[in-house]
Amino acid sequence: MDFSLNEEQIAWQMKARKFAEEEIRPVSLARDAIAEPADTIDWELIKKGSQLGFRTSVVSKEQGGHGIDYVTQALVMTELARADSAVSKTFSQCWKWSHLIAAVCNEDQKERFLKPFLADDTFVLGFGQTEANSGSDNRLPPPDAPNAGVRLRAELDGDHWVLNGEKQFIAHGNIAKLFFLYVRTDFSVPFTDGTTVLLIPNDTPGFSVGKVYNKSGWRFYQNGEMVFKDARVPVANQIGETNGALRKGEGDQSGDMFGDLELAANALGICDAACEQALTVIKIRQLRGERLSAQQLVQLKIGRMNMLTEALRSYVMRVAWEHDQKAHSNNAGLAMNLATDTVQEVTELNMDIHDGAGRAMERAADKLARDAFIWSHLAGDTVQRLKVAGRVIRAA
Amino acid sequence: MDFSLNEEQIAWQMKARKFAEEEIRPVSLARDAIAEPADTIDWELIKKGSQLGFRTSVVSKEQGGHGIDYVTQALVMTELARADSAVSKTFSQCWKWSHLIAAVCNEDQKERFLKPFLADDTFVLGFGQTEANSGSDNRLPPPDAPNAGVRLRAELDGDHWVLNGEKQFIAHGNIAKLFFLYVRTDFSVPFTDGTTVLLIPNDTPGFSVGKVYNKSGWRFYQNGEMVFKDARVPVANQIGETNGALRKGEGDQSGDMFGDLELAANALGICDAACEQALTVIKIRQLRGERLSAQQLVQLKIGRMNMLTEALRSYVMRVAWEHDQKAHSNNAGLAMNLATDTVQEVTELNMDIHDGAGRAMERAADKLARDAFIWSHLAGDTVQRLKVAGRVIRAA
Amino acid sequence: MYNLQLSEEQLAIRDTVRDFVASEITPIAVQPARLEPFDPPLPVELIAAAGELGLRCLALDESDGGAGADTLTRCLVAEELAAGDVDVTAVLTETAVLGGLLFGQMMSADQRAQYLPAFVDDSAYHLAMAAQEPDAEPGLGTAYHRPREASLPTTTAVADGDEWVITGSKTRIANAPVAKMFVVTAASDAGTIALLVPRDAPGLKVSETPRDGGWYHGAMGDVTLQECRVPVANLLTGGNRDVSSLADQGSVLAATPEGQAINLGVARAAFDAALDYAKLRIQGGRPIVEHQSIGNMLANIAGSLELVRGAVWRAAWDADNPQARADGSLADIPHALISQVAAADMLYRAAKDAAECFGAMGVMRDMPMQKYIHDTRLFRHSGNGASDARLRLAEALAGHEPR
Amino acid sequence: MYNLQLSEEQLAIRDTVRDFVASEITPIAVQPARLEPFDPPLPVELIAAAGELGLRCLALDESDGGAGADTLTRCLVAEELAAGDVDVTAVLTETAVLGGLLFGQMMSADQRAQYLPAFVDDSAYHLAMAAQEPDAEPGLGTAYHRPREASLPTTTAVADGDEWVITGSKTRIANAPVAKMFVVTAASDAGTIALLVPRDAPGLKVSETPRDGGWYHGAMGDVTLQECRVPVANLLTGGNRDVSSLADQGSVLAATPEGQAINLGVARAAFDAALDYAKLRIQGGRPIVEHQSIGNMLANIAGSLELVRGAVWRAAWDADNPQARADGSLADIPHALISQVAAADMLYRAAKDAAECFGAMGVMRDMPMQKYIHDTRLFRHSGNGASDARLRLAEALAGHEPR
Repeated sequence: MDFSLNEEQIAWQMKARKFAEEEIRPVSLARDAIAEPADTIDWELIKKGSQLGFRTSVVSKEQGGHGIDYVTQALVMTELARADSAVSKTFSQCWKWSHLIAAVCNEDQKERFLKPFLADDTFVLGFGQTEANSGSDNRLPPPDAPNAGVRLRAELDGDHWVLNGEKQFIAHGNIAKLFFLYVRTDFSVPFTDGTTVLLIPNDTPGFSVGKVYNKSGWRFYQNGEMVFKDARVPVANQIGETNGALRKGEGDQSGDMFGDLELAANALGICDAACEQALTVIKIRQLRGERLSAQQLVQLKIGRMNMLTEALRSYVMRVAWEHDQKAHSNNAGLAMNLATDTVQEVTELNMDIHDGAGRAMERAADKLARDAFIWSHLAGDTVQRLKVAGRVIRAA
Repeated sequence: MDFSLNEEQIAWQMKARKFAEEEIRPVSLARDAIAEPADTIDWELIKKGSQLGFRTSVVSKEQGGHGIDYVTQALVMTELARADSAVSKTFSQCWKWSHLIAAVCNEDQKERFLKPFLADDTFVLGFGQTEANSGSDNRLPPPDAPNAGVRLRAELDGDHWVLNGEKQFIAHGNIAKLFFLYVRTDFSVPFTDGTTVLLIPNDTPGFSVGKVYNKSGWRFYQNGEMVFKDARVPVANQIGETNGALRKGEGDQSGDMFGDLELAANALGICDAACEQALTVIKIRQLRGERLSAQQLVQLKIGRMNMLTEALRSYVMRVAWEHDQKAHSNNAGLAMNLATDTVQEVTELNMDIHDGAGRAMERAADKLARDAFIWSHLAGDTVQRLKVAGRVIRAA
Repeated sequence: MYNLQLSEEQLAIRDTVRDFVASEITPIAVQPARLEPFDPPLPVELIAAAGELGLRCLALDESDGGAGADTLTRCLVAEELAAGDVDVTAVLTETAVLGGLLFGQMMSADQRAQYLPAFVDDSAYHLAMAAQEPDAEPGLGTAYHRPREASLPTTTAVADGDEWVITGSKTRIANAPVAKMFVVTAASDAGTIALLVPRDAPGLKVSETPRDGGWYHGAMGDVTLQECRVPVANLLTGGNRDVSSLADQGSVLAATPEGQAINLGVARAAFDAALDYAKLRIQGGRPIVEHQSIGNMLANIAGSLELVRGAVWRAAWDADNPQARADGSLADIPHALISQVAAADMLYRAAKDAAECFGAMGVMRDMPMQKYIHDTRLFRHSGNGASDARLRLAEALAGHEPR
Repeated sequence: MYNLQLSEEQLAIRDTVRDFVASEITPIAVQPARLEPFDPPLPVELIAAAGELGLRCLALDESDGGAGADTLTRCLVAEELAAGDVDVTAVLTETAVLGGLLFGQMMSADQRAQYLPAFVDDSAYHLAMAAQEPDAEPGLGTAYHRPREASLPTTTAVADGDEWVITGSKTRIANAPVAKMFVVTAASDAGTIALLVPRDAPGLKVSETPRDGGWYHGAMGDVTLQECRVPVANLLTGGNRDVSSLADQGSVLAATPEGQAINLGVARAAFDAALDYAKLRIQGGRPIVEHQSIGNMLANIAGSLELVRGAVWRAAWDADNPQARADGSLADIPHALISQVAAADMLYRAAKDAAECFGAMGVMRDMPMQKYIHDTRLFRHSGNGASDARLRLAEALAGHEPR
């Protein structure tokens, strides 16, 4: 049992903290306040972070990246999220699919896609699954509804797949230079047996970006609609077997488990920010001549915020360690679910502490709560909980 | 970062699990159902556990004990509590004060008290602080109420302290062979500056056991009233300086922090038992021809129980590791507070899962919830939370 | 016209019961023997004394010798009584509610003539609904929003000359040990029927359910019917009420406002005790009610009690005033289920928080607080629990008609 | 006699407002520009149209040209309106409630004669309570259960001949940008007084509060008074109501049932949207309302709405019927605080859960769900928040009399 970090882990943590403090935090609230959703991203910030290694952190050293371990990944995501959760997610979204490139792409694909990804500070990655009528069904495939799930159609035409359909709510849908796309390649079977993954560069003919989504939180983090009209993708861009995208084998090491850890670690950063804001305000603000910190109810809230946050940190670090050990358990999913409850309660308590007649809510406190609500559908709605609970029950 | 256990830790864990399964679990529900509170303890069980080392686990090897580290202590408490939380506490209550003997007793005292403690399988330890009008004030000393706190009076008469007064709600008050007793030795100052600790053997003249308390949970664990009438205790039994009991120095390693870890680790064992009961019943019991496990609401409860339990486990192990590192933080107290919320919610969810018209609640599920309510005043009432929150705020 | 004023009669009944509880019930209810979960004696004398006050016949029409109490008034009484002793309340309320149903709605004129006088006159005459059967599965479960197969009781009733012959068993029936009359549901050629079965009918046996840690309130027993014979005249036709609407649980109170009101009374007793104690107990040099943390907790409990009371009273009034849904004064949703869910969740929490104010005394078996927790916990897990009630509510919201 | 039936008039007003909302307000309220938190335009035409319907003068006596609506009726209206547009509702309800107070209770006959005709005739005539001052500390905090020092406004009023000269500033005053008449509190030689200050009084200036992410509803502004002069006749004597009881917050609605009813209307709109969507949205081969997990959540929301509605209506009726506390029909505790706490906690949760049913659509700014969350969150953190209300409730429970 050892909770200590090694020197390399601490070095990355400190580098992330410095970047977060000096570069992200100063622009975070202003970016959040930009009304037009496509304008909230700050490419200069992305470039700076990329040059520090945050975009390509998880690509292995042999392949030209930094090869940081999962514990370090969790630390970095938390530190970045402490300044701005959406910025942290913008970077880690690239890691999510970097993991996938390393795990499942063939050498040709790595050559064609990994190299430009490494070379270009503005090259971010995306992943397209959700569609208008294929949302939670993708997460919790219903065994008794064969028509559920991915419906974006891909048909083989010589050495190309021809794509028709749309994807909705796609992270980085409007800015990524490369997408991993789930397409339906067999409609005669349930989608879990009829889906294929393709690599789609953003200059693919027939692909266009639709609407850019205007979210209430995570505003820096881009999200768009993807439209495919007879879009032609070389079969050489196919990952794995046809119809095999969702048939997971033994010892699967794909980005999926990372996604659970990612949302838990990112939420932890928001919790840290909320605790920090709350501890600051209770020592500064006075009420009837006494600091807020003199009030028992304020103290109880501070205690609870820190209790929930430190419990989440303990769990996140355990999950990260398990990932490094390739000892995947149900813990990643459970920690992701917990992150939802924790980040929402902690940010709400922070707002409670900021309450006071005669003033508007602090924008910074408001932002944390808006960002935290994103977890509801990504990490903690009943579908995400049923999915994880199913694993627990099957494992018992 | 390393969550793995070493061989010795695993060995103790397995030994505790075996003892819990084979010896504690078979008698637990029957002991719980004994109406007379003084009769619920099973001395044969204590002897067996003592012979396996569970009573004297934390006394150092040099002193004749086993010297297990804090991580191992946490593991053992959890395993024993999984079969019966009150039995686990009966053993660990001895550890709590073994820590104190090791930390603060002089050689003469160790000779006189540690040796018989080690030699006698039925020698259990106690600690007396609470009094009728000195409850939460002891935990959260009010700076503006100098008369608060311990009032059991000790006056010096030659080489003896003469004690008059009563203690209430004292764990092992009716069965311990040796007590650590907080006595008020100066009424002219706040009790934090006027309290002394004495070692009191149970055959001290003038000491008698009053009422044995009849608790709704933790029934195996004894609790009694202590009455002192001109009880004479040699000054040689005094620990530390006169009036110095509550003046904690730097790097204090007394039982206090262990107590926080203890309640968190014990609660974890109850949570494990609740998860186990729930997972068992949902696979056995049917409703309208389908297993309970087929119901989404049951699944959500199972997920939540396991999520809360595993988060607590992560936090408990982190705290235990911190103790071994002598890196005391606010985490022990926060984990203790969290344990209250967790053990109560998890045991309530277990009862929810057991609901069903036409049958009584399982006695085993009922017992877990009754045991869990003990945490309210020991670990999670507002006083225990304010105490911990105060540490967080002062440290910030 | 919206009006929360209770009638003079309601206030008078409430005051009478409150005085009775203070003088007669509470002194006995707080004795350690009654706070013990394993085998507390049922205080039959108190039940009889409360019966003499009219609480057993509360729901009978005044012309029948009752108080003509509507559902809300019965809730007022149940709350007051339960703040004293939950077992006394459970027995009396079961009989009172069932009595109102039987004599007021479901019996024929002949049946009334035959049974009413003894019921009114005999202060030990209690009633029981023997519907629940072993291995019954009334919970919704995965049948949520699905067609549900009709199910018949396993207990059978066969006509034999001028008698019904009943065979079967019923389990965990409230009031069984003290009941002089049972309503027994059974499958017949004509589907489910209900029969009036006097205690002394040949072939009827009652075994008291072991208390075993206290997982029921009042009195409870199993009922076995071995070729038990009753006259054909004992068929309950239901009058203006469908026989199949009879509860399939072991108590008529499980999902009624009166049942929630009992729970409310328990939690209120816990709150009253905590508030009194918080004003007296000095720590930190002042009464603990003056500590923010304790005041905050007491405020939460008080709020919960008022919210639940509002829900229970609304459900009670709704039960007697269907016209209010028709004109849109009340939302057309199952208010009884809402009050059941709110009571199950909020009152248990209230009792626990109230007990927390007492520190270690909150867990002592010779003190009332632990019993309030136990009692509200028992309500929370009664029947199929609050989760089931929520699903039934969800079906109603969606307009689902169970087939 | 306890009765939850609404009067025909109440039902008629509710239906009228509901129809108006459906036809006039909702189509505009769900336009993306109005769902945007940064600078949504105040729909002044809608406010005027609702005023034409009588909603601005709701609380005036019928003889004064109003609807004579009691507190409960005003809550019904506020809930219906707010289910359409919370900003429209906030402006109208502030004016309606303050209008009732002023013209019904606090003005002298001369003042009424002078100001009533214009108020009734001018559909753009709004009212504002200018009491809250910068750096005021109305929160209880560590003053819980302690003696509280009397505090005077920093704004001063000095008599000068037949005029009052007022100097000071007021902050975050609801309706300030649209008000034609202000009630200004000020310290005078005789203690705190309240003065009627017309919009065009010399020396009065209003600056609109930047919306800045949407942390208020309706219209809000700061008011500065620089040697602002009004006739001595504009002193508000209070009639049968103590002037010092005027809210020291920026809105008269902060702790009133009408204010909670607005919050309730928002949460109800969220629930209605979620229920409709859950019946339509197919996943797993069937409408998601047929998934236990979604049904369970909807049942919880429906329960919360009913509990809060019950609490708000009880508080409303309590405000108009003090006799019910005297005779023990209602507990003698602050029902308005209970409804405030319940509304703050439960409605925010309800809106969040409702939005969760929509998946990613629940966070989109061009869709209503995120705005419902934002709006209920704003109510939760309005004024001093629910924690403060709980402490005030705790003081009342303990019988504490603040000095």
